[in-house]
Amino acid sequence: MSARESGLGGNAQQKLLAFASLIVLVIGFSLASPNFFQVSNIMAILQATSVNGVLAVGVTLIIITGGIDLSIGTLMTFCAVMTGVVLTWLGMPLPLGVLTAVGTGALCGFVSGGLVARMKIPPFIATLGMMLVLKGLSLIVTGTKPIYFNDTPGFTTIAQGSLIGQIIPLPVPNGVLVLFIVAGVAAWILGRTVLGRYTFALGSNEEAVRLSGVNTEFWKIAIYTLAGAICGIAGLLIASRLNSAQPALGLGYELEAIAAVVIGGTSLSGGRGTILGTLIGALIMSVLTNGLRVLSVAPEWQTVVTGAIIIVAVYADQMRRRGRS
Amino acid sequence: MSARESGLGGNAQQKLLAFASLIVLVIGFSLASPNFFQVSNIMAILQATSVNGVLAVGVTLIIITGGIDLSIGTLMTFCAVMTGVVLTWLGMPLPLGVLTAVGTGALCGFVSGGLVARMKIPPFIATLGMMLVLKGLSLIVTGTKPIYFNDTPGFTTIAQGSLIGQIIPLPVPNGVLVLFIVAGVAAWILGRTVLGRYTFALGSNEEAVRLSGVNTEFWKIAIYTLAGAICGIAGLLIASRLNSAQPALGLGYELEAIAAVVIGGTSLSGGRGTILGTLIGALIMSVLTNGLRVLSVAPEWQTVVTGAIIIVAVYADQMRRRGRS
Amino acid sequence: MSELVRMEAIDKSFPGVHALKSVNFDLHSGEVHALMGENGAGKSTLMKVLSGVYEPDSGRVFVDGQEVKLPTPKAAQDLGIGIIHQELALMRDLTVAQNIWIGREPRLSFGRIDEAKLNADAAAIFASMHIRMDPRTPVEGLTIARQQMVEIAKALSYRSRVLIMDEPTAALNDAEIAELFAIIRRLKAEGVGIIYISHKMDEIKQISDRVTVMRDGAYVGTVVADETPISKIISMMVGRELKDEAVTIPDLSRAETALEVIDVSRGKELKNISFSLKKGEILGFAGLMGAGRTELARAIFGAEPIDSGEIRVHGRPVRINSPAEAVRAGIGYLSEDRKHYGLALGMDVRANIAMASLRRHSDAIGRIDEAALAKIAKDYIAKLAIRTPSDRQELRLLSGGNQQKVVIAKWLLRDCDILIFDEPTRGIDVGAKAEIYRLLNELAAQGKAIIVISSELPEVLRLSHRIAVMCEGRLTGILPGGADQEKIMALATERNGKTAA
Amino acid sequence: QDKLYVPLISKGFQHQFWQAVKVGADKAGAELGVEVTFEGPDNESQVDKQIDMLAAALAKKPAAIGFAALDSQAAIPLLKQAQEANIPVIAFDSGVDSDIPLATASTDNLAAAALAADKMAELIGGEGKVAVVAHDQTSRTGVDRRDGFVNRIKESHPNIEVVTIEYGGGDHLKSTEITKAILTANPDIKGIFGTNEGSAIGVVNGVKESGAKVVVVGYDSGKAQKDAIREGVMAGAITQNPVGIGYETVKAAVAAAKGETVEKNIDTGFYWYDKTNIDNPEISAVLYD
Ligand SMILES: Nc1ncnc2c1ncn2[C@@H]1O[C@H](COP(=O)(O)OP(=O)(O)OP(=O)(O)O)[C@@H](O)[C@H]1O
Ligand SMILES: Nc1ncnc2c1ncn2[C@@H]1O[C@H](COP(=O)(O)OP(=O)(O)OP(=O)(O)O)[C@@H](O)[C@H]1O
Ligand SMILES: [Mg+2]
Ligand SMILES: [Mg+2]
Repeated sequence: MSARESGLGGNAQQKLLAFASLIVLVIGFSLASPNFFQVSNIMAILQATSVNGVLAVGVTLIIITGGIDLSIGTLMTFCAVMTGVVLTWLGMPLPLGVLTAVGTGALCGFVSGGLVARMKIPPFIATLGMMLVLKGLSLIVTGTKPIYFNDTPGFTTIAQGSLIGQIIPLPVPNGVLVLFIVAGVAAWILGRTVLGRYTFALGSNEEAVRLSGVNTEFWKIAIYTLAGAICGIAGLLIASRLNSAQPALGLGYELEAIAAVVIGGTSLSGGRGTILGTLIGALIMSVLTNGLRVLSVAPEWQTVVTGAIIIVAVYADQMRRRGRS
Repeated sequence: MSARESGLGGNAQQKLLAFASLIVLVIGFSLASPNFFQVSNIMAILQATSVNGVLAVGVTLIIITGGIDLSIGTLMTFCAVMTGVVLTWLGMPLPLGVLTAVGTGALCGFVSGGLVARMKIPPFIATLGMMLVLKGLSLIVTGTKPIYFNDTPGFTTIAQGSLIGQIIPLPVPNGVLVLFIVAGVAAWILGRTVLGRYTFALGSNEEAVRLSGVNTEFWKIAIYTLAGAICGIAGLLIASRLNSAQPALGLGYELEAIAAVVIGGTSLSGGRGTILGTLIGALIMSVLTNGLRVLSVAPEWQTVVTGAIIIVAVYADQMRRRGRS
Repeated sequence: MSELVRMEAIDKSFPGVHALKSVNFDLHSGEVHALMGENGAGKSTLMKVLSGVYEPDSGRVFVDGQEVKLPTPKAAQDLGIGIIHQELALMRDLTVAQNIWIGREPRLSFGRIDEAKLNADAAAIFASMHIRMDPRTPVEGLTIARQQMVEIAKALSYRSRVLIMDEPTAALNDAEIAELFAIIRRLKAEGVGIIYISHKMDEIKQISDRVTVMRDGAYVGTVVADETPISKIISMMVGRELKDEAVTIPDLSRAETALEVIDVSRGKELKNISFSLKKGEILGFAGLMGAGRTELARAIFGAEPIDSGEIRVHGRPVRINSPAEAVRAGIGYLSEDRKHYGLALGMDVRANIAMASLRRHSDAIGRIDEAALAKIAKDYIAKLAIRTPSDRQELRLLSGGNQQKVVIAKWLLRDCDILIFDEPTRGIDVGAKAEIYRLLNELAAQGKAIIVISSELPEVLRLSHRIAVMCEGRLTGILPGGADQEKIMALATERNGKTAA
Repeated sequence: QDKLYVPLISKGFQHQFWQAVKVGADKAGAELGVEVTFEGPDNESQVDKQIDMLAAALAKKPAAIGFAALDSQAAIPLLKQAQEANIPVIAFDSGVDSDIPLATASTDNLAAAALAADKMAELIGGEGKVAVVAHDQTSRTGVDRRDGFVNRIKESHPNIEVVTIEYGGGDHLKSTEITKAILTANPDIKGIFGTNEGSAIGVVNGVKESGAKVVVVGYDSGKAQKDAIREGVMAGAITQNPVGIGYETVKAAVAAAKGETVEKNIDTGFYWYDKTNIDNPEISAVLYD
């Protein structure tokens, strides 16, 4: 899974293989409960994947460089909060709100990137610090009260409406559309552009890239900024779904997103990874969560089974890959 | 900071440098509030460090091998729960309870180690799975209710009593004593024994170790088992502090422990790290938390300031190190 | 001389590569058996089979006449087979002594390690090798050459009956090679069988008893070293005759100055270094290990800051604080340590070749022109005879020499005015070496200014228009091309004005 | 200079409920001229974090302490320490199983949730399936509200079945997903009870997103919940009197610090509110945004 297979593309057989765990899960749940494989529930699963999926796509970029970003969850929240400030408190029009979310994300990503690339602070620490700072800032800005978007008509359609549903009779929520667009763009960047190439190269051997005369600091900051902007989109999605910016939310989302990335086969040591894998990882997680709930498994058993299946799925995936080569 | 300096020892100058951030914090808080630098508060800080410190020491071992352990928090809880089962439900004597805690920890560590070393599951996934499984198991075993240790007299003294206080007039809680003993033993293992040597070697270049004819699987499993046993001790400490096994506790503790490790200068990419650094990292975290509380900083500002100071402390530490070499 | 090892009809395939095609090989005790072949011929793979790293697809291995299975490195070690791998396999965070004794630490009670004995034993090995090395130094800070020394010491420590040396001298210079040969002769006398892989043809004559040649994964033949001329061995390797061109030193008196280094100093490593380089000139840098040539190159390239001094490019002073600025100023640097500083091993050949030139092959929004890069990559693969199934093969799967060729291709593509090559032919076979020499001459003829740092004196002599010699961080002299070896060695050992033995 | 200092160690501070308690506490602080601080851990499972907060509060030598224990037992050593230092302790929210606290200002969560059960039964016509989206599986409030509801259904409404209980940690988004899964698994469900603000809003979102018709009963208030009730998406909710809890806690703490006797049990009460009474003065007084 080197750079060239990083796109949503790749050869057909491999795509099929990567999907296997997911398919097994879906079939399993479908057999176990008649309620599982129904349009409305599949849409619910997709919708549930959207926020985590977008975050996971963003952090995939950073993980491929060999870094990590713990601040994505609270950054998402902070972006939602700033959008609330602009739309509800200042009464600006919707496009400005969207811009604010993405801009805030990019700015914070830029700061994280600067801490990591210029000040050489280990990514774990830099983004842990950012995570705490942003968490506090969200509470401070809002005065620990949610900001509602009741005055911005149409805000909830960003995630909850269905453009696709107006064209074909499949009510795919816009949040899912956004996820796929973000994933598509990210895959394109990774697979086709200079930025993407350096993302892999930095994770593969940063020093060799630097000694190739590449301004590694610049590119690393660019990647963190891009990832931040993607978190901004996640912030927009969650705000739209909840029709509010909830300042206390966000902690713990980073772990879930990173888990999706790693389940998707991206290596935490950097240099390799795919957006498609991340999408599948995020889907595996939400299928699992939803499926176990639909089966009314007791909550404490849900965690046990989720943990076990994550291990088994990754193990199976690995056996398949080893079998192939 | 290679293997040979891994003990609590090392040269004096270096130790001084590593302490600097901590000392600056302590002096700062002491000047800011007369209530901070008082025996009772210092003891409270040390006590607050004990559980996180022990966990951090355990996960330091794993991080030095180049791995990660996300399950330490819920494993700690699971060990506390099993101790509760043995002591309270089965009414066994105290030493058996201690054995149960350490044994359960070691067993779960062994399983994690097996998943990582034998089945080649990435440590992040293996221990994420374990984290969820153990979280669920704690709830299942206890029926989601805490188990109290009221029938085991002396149980609370494990963490809360003060052996030292009986000798000299400084009421150092036993929990702190345990932390220092665990840290001492871990430092000794890292610095002086074969197991310690392989811990560094695995993190430095696992393939090279394997090519040298070392049974890397065996040693890796041994390290995870040891780390698990240490989590068992943390479980004992937290149970004793709370006089109960709280089944829902533990999530999020892994991040705090890992943060202490990384603040202490251990590299997440493995091969280098010190127990002394981890202790300092854990102390920095609890001094910060306590100090900001004693200063009555608003909770939302506490998070912001904590985040910022963590970044600054690590940056300063790094500048010092670079300045030295 | 009894037969120690016999390998029969060894076959091994990797995806897309048939690396070993029914290869035979045998080794007697007390002999040095050289294994020769072009880059990618399968030498390392064969030795990895013998040392338990790879299991062959088919074929049999005999040790002392008994058929054996070698599923793990440990199994091979237990049979007395030791190996120095071509790609250095050291634990960077451990010390030299800790590396040498990994897996065999002298123990005290409670699993404690007898660190004193460990260090003393390591020191003893270095003493026997006549090398000054503190066993307590972390490996991380060592140059490639010194790491190679550690690998050799480690291999010796096993006291193996069969010792495989996969290009042990690739990073060493003459003095150190002489030291190694003395050790090899001693081992030979003790009855140890040694398999020796190298691309340095002169060494084969000096040290080996028999020579086995491989080509394209197949066994070509085994000859007795004393009775076979080098040219014969080379033609066995490459399947044709190679002719060596002599150096022609061009007249550069009218050429512009491309690079001036004025009074550059850095810590203890570089002391007041000044020299200049003209367009079209190849300046060779000679010196012993640790002379500071690599340091100097890194300083010029901005990889390491300088304390004082000035660097001028085309007469203009430039401030170079990072490699990016150096490349912008038209300076390229090929590192001596390809694995750590030259390549992204997890990426493919094409991406690595393009690494320094991406901006030139992308459009305004940063889209990479893959089609163009594919063509370029294929050109270089053909030009430098890089043995790879395709330009999309991951670099870590290439043989060592072929990896080196990819780094060279990267800098050739970047097309800098001033190129610094640090040990450019490390691990490269004779045929390709000749090709690279030809390329360097061609580049110089085009007006590029070139610095070649090499520990192989013949290479320096073969290439350089002028030869700079360094010792202990000082530039001790600049000699005209074709100067004689004695003079170079004298300057290379001129410690603080005094010439040492 | 020597203002009395009263720290309140609560079970959380980010939720609207706790913010309302804080408002009441601050109000009392202002009226009585004492300095009040308010803090709590991030979530209700962090028993030991709360203990550390209590320890830090004691270090500040307060005049009195307000304390909402996550686990009463676990806090006893420190409460004893407070007692020895003559620092009066006032329990709030759900009380402390100990005789150390001089007074307790709390809501009877069991009774309040039972009221929610009765209302739910009434709204769905006394029969059918219901579900609970709770905020916590182990904390006192989580357990009491769940049990109060479930037990009352079992005892008094035999034709109603609680088909599932899920836990969303009070996270709006998680509770939303949970609700949607519940609706998928039980298309014939008639009502869902959300046990705190985050859970209740999650239920409302989930119901809205799936377009189902179910009776939603909530707990606590906050703007979103009030809106949902006005819109009719939520049938009604239980509210406690958090502002009152905060106010009474500080008031009692100050009294105790001055050596006055305080009433042992201060029940701040709970109320059912729905579309019909949401704007009544006595209800709107205990609601918060
Ligand atoms: N793990 C692997 N997967 C795929 N191909 C491999 C692998 N290892 C080696 N090869 C290929 O096998 C062939 C033989 O490689 P080998 O390393 O044995 O060459 P070599 O003779 O040692 O060359 P050099 O002189 O450059 O070191 C090469 O074409 C190489 O690309
Ligand atoms: N024999 C040695 N003893 C101590 N340090 C050494 C030795 N050899 C190399 N070094 C280290 O390497 C530095 C200079 O090495 P450098 O790599 O620049 O030399 P070089 O001339 O390129 O030689 P090499 O052939 O090893 O690449 C020294 O300053 C020192 O730090
Ligand atoms: Mg080779
Ligand atoms: Mg060099």
